[in-house]
Amino acid sequence: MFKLSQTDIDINILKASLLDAKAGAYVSFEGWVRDTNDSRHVLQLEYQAYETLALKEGAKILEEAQTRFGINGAACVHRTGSLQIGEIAVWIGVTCEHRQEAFEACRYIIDEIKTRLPIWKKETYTDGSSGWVNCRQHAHAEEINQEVGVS
Amino acid sequence: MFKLSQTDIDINILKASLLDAKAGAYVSFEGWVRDTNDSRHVLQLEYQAYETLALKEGAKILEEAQTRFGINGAACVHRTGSLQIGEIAVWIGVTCEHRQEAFEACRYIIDEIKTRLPIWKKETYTDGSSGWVNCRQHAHAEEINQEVGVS
Amino acid sequence: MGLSSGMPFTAEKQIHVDYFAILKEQRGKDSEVIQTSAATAQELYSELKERFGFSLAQNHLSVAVNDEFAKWDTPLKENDRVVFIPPVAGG
Amino acid sequence: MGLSSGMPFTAEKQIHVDYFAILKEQRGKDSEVIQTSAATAQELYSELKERFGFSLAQNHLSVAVNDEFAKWDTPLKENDRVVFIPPVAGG
Repeated sequence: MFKLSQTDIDINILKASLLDAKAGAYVSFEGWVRDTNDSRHVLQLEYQAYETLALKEGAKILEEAQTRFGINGAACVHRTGSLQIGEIAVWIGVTCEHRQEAFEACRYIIDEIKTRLPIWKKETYTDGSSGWVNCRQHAHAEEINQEVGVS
Repeated sequence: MFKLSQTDIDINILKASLLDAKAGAYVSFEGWVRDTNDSRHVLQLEYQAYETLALKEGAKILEEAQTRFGINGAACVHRTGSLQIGEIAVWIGVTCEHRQEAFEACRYIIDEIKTRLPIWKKETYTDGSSGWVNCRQHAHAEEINQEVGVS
Repeated sequence: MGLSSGMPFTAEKQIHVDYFAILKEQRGKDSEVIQTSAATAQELYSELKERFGFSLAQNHLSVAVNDEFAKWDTPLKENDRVVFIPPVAGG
Repeated sequence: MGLSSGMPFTAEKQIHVDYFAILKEQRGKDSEVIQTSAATAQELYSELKERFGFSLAQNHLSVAVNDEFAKWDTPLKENDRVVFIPPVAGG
């Protein structure tokens, strides 16, 4: 079960959906909004998602984890909209008979979420500036290229 | 913070103790009581701890994780007494700036807990039999050795 | 017969484009319908980058056509929905 | 002076032993005080295994003396607290 949520993630409900008397291990990951990123002081952030594709891709990542690691269950919710410091940006829960596969699957899911899910993060800093994470340095690299005449 | 608990583990309170605006990743492990172990149907189980040493050893494991992986925080609670299917036998929570170290530290802690903590598990099966896990096969191996005359 | 069956001389077509993140900011809107003769997603991005001054080079983007990840040389059809995907930052 | 300062000819001493798990079951109690001349933890386990019919071989156990993991050849002193640790099964 992969979901996007505009509001606070309620972990107890999500976790209840994974309860399973055959599962001996439950591994969970949460991404928390930190007050600092790359030494800049973060005030708040905003996630924007390409929802239709994000839902498809998220479900696909969970299926891949299921197939690769033979886990019992997996679920993931990613927040969208405006988030404050300390809020949960993403929650993942994995159940399995044994712990090794549960750890590996949970890690696989967050790694893939981070590289494949069409979701973007805009950070607003305490100095009033803001920017889309990962978009700036690329844009900047290109500006530099243009300045030195690289096409 | 390492604890033993005779009663249900309240995760929300434990997790609250780890909240940290500098932490971007929270990884958690729970060991759940399964209805089956080694193809035998489990009815319930009992954990017995050598408390003084278990508390020392548990705290030591958490300190080791802190030193090795540079995590922000770690906590663990292990149940003692009688547990039913689906109950949480052990809970571990780890926070860190980044996720890789959080996963590795969490896995380190549960691996060490399983091999070093002086805690024993007695399973009672649906057929009415029961036994201390890991003690039987050793005892049995020795009986066999005695039968064939190995000292 | 080829000419009468919907293959005009100009391959001018209507494409729905959705914008996200920095592209949305740079375009100042989140979607629009573009009349274009671009044959592929790649050609369409070149055209729009030029027209709207997008900062990101194509090699930093992915593209989705009709809500599936697609190759840049995917031929575009009338009424396709195209989304250019800036470097993601989920999690 | 050596003789009068608490070093008897027989090294008979009093040791507190706590039992857990299968040892507790096989002994039928969770602790007791043992009078023994065993010089080390290893000698004490041999003695008790023989006396109470413990099933576990010493090489499957660990031992703690005064609530710290200890080596089997640790010399035992009067009033030491010894715990033999069967294979653990936490988590």
